[in-house]
Amino acid sequence: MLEISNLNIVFGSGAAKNHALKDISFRVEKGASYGLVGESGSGKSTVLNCLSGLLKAWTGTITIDGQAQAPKRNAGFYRKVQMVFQDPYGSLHPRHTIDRTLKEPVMIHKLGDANRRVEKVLDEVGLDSRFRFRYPHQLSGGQRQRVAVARALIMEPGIILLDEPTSALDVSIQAEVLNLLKRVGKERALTYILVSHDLAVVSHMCQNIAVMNHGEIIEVITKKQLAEENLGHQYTRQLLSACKGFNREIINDFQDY
Amino acid sequence: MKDTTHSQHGGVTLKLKLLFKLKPWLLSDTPQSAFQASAGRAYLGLLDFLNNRLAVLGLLIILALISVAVFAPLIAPFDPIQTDLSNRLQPLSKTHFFGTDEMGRDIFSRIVFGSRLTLYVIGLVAIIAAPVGIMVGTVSGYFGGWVDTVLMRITDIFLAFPKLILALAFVAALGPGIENAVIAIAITSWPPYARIARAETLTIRQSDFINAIRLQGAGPVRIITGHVMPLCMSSLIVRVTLDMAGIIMTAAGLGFLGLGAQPPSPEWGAMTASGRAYILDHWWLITMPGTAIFMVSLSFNLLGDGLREVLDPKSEN
Amino acid sequence: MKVMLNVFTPRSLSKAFKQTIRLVAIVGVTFLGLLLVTFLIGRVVPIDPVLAVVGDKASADVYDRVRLEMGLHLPLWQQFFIYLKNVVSGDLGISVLTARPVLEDIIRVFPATLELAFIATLMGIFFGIPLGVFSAVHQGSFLDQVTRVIGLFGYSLPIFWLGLMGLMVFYAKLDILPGPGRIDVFYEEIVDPVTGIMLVDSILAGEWEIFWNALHHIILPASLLGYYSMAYLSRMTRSFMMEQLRQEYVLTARVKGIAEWRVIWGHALGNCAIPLITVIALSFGTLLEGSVLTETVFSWPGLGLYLTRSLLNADMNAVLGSTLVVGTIFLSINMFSDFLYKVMDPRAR
Amino acid sequence: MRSEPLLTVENLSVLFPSPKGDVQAVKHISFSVGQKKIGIVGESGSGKSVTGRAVLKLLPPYARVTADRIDFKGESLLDKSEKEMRKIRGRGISMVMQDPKFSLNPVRCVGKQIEEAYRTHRKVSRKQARQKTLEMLSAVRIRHPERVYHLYPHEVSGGMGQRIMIAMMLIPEPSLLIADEPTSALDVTVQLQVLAILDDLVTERGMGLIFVSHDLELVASFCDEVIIMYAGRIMEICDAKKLHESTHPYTKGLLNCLPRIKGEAEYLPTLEREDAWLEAPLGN
Repeated sequence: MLEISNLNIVFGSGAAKNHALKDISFRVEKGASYGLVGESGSGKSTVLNCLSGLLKAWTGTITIDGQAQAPKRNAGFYRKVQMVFQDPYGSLHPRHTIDRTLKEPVMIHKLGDANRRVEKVLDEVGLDSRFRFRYPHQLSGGQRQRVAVARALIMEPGIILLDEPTSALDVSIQAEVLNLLKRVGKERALTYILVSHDLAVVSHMCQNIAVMNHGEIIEVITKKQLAEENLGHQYTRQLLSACKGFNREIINDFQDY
Repeated sequence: MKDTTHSQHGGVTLKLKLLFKLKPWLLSDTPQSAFQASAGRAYLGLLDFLNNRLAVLGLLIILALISVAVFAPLIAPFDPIQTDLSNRLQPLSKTHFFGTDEMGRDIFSRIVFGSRLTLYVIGLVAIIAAPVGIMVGTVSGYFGGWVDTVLMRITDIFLAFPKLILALAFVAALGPGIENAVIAIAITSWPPYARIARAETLTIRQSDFINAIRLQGAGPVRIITGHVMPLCMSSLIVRVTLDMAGIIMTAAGLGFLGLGAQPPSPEWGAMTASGRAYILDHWWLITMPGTAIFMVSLSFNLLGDGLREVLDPKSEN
Repeated sequence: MKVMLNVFTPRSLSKAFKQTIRLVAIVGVTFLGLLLVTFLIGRVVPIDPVLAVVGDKASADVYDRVRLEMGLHLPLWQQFFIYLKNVVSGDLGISVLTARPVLEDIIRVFPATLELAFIATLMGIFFGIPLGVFSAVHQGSFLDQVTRVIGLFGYSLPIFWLGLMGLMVFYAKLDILPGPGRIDVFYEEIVDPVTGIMLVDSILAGEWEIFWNALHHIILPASLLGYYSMAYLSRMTRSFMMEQLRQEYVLTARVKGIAEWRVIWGHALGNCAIPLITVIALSFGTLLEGSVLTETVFSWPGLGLYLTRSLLNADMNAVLGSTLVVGTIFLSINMFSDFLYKVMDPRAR
Repeated sequence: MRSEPLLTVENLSVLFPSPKGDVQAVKHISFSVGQKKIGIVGESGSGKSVTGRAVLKLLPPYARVTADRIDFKGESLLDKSEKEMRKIRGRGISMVMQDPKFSLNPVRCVGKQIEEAYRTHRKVSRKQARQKTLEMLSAVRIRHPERVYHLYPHEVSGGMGQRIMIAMMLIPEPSLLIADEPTSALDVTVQLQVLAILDDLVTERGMGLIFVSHDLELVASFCDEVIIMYAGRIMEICDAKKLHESTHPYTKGLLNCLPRIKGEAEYLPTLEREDAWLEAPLGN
């Protein structure tokens, strides 16, 4: 179980002050998938960075499995929470083989049995052992993202943070990666927090969806509400109609929120 | 598909087949071990490098320089220090390939022995300056904040002096001599390395693979040495190689000004200086040691350019 | 839609003000560091500074008195403070060699160095930048190969040696250029030093004969330094241009249908101008360094020659004074190029 | 009413030689564009962007371009010299690229950049060009053209930057615009607003538009006709409205693997690639 309440973060000071997150609160049950959706600058990725401990200057409370988390995390935290990043080209060290990338967390946490763990996790994400000693540049975008998922899984965490995990991929590859995430999520009863700009991806993956704009959660909706277009906030409706493709008539009514 | 069955062969057959199997083994798309992966990578780098003929030429000259230095007593026909005034200022001949100097010493032998001094200087400077530079730069770039401010201020202070002039001031204080020249050059050489390493670290630090390893609980020491430094290495190796030329010329310049190696040691810069009085009639006195300096600097520049193309493809085509 | 329209609002003004303060602070700290370095070098000198003043034969009384006068009994930080005060008030000490204040000496010799470095930089800009642009545009062409060779030689030839070879060929063998020195002996001290720059002073005095003589003298050392500047600038220009020509705005410019020379010399080089300023500044600084060796070879009475003469005579006040002056000039050049950068690059404003 | 084609491309191939084996980016494709909106859709590496650049003859010099025919308004572009091509570029065919952050010159104010496009093709005074630039900025619905004129690219948002690009590319009044992923770097709502502007201007001026994109749904809703590319080949050319009825396995596969807001399935169907697609001649 994961709970965030009154999460705030402010970047800069004086005239350049930017209140990037305003009183963000939500709660995710174990094994559930929670979506954060919004346009650029809405603060959706910032929430993940606070959660993961990459950003430290936040205020509020973050509770994971009943334990309140300080800005600086302990080693145990990293075994519970892992993250998959947006750009598969930037999230793997270019000079390390896949084997080394996957073994490193095992070494850091002295989990032992590194070879077996690497083989198992590669198999789980659908990469056979041919890939094990390749460098990232010898892999396609989809394969890299599979490695990134494997790296998150090897720590056997309960929670995985997904930061736009498919937005850099072609749609056919996106489907494969989403399927993979769904499958391992089910098998391992993982809790996902998925950040995306794409309403369709979020609704495919998550039961509950928080719509964000300018650092605030303006509405929390369920997958069902979205499918039925039973939406409370005007902004969400606009976002939904924009996702449906080009329709010249409705665009003039678009507003800035 | 590349052949990956090499591991099935054992014993003697392996040895026999190794020659034929080595290339596909190195170029395998599906390496079976970390060693094979890095060997394959090194092999491809080597192929790239060998394609660059000028760089190979540079490397060959440097290798020749090293063997000349190692086997100097066997190569040099005369003693480089012993003077022979009856034989002074002899032009080029079969006995004295490069002629003799104003003290009757064989210039060829002096240049051969001088290669030892040159290697001594660049070797020591590289060993001292490069590690200091990369340490300061990566630490400064990775931690940022006040650590960065303090380290970069210090770096900037040393960068604010032109290299030769600061080296001159140091030598003036420490006294002339080749050891002091090495110290002076090393002190003035590390700041650019620190700058480069810092700039690289700043970009690397932003990348998701560093975020990823941080999220796996890695500490700063592991991240800097295992993840940041390897990525700074290539541009640093290129820079240090190219700098070798500059170091050789600074050392020779100090020698030329009488502040480096002291007579009668056969340092090329000092040899040029002593030949200066004879340029009107005895051209070989300055031409030979100068050509030696030029050849060695040029070879480091060629090698550096070649390495840049292999290691650092983004920086200059 | 939110648009940033606050180019000249008070907010950006206060930002500019803060940046200026920051720059001044950085320069101040670096300058203090420079002083500390020269000060510390001065303290580790094995030469006894008191003996250098009083001579070996002075009595113990005199020795102690001078030692007190020089403040050498004080703790190191107080000595540094005194040094700082002296430097700021323009007192760099007395040169043992010339028995004059070091600052006075430096002011006298510096124009000669400046004259050389200035002409050399102009030559470097004039030849190096077009050469770099051409070879970036026509990669692998004959001219590109020439640029490469020029660059390689410039990075590999010891400047003092090339100077000597130049003297040997053009003075000793061919006899088409005069030998070392700034001017022939019999022309010396005819023209009053107004600017200290011989080429300008001779014109001011209307002495054309002297002007031609000085011009002949400066050709070799200036083209020598100019060659190094050109080698450096052409290589840097080439790599900057290649970087810019890969950018997408260059494609945009071509899509618009504008002439290729405008794309290259207007758009691409326009974007190189900013980093090039820094590089030109740096090359000017490097020329000050190169002048030490060049001036020694050509007996050119500038700061470099002054520095080496003082060095060989263990005249530490003069050595440290010149080092400090060169460091300060170097620092000011860098500061100036930073400032130009901020003015020219709209992104840095 | 069927309009005369503006651009006709027949049997276009583009090859990038490389030491590790040549890359055939575009293979024998043919299509024509009239005064309407044509979408070229494909995944990364399908050759869709290369096609646009090949038409403008703006590929790097080492690229090997061959074609039986590239005709623009009845003139063959294949025979044109670089100098003649410059008259076509901007004035005849223009192109908007993906990200205004990179495609605008960072050290010139945007007004001057637009003006330059106009003055290259029209002999007008500075004052007239400026007037025209301001009009064009208004035409792309920028509210304060006078102020925006003096802004630098880093001072404008992505959506505004892309409108500036459109203004710059349309000011010489070309007959054909190639838009290469013009809205992929933008948020969805801004994306549609920019497309609306593009749509209005293209229709108003009776221009042709080649809209290159990876977004199948967007192209289907925005364009009149869709060209689907895969691995340098055209899989099919069809009417945009009938895209969802397509029978081509690749098109169907692409449409199926998109997640849907109303979708119920636990797992998404994945695309099975067939080698036959790489060989088969164009079916229509």
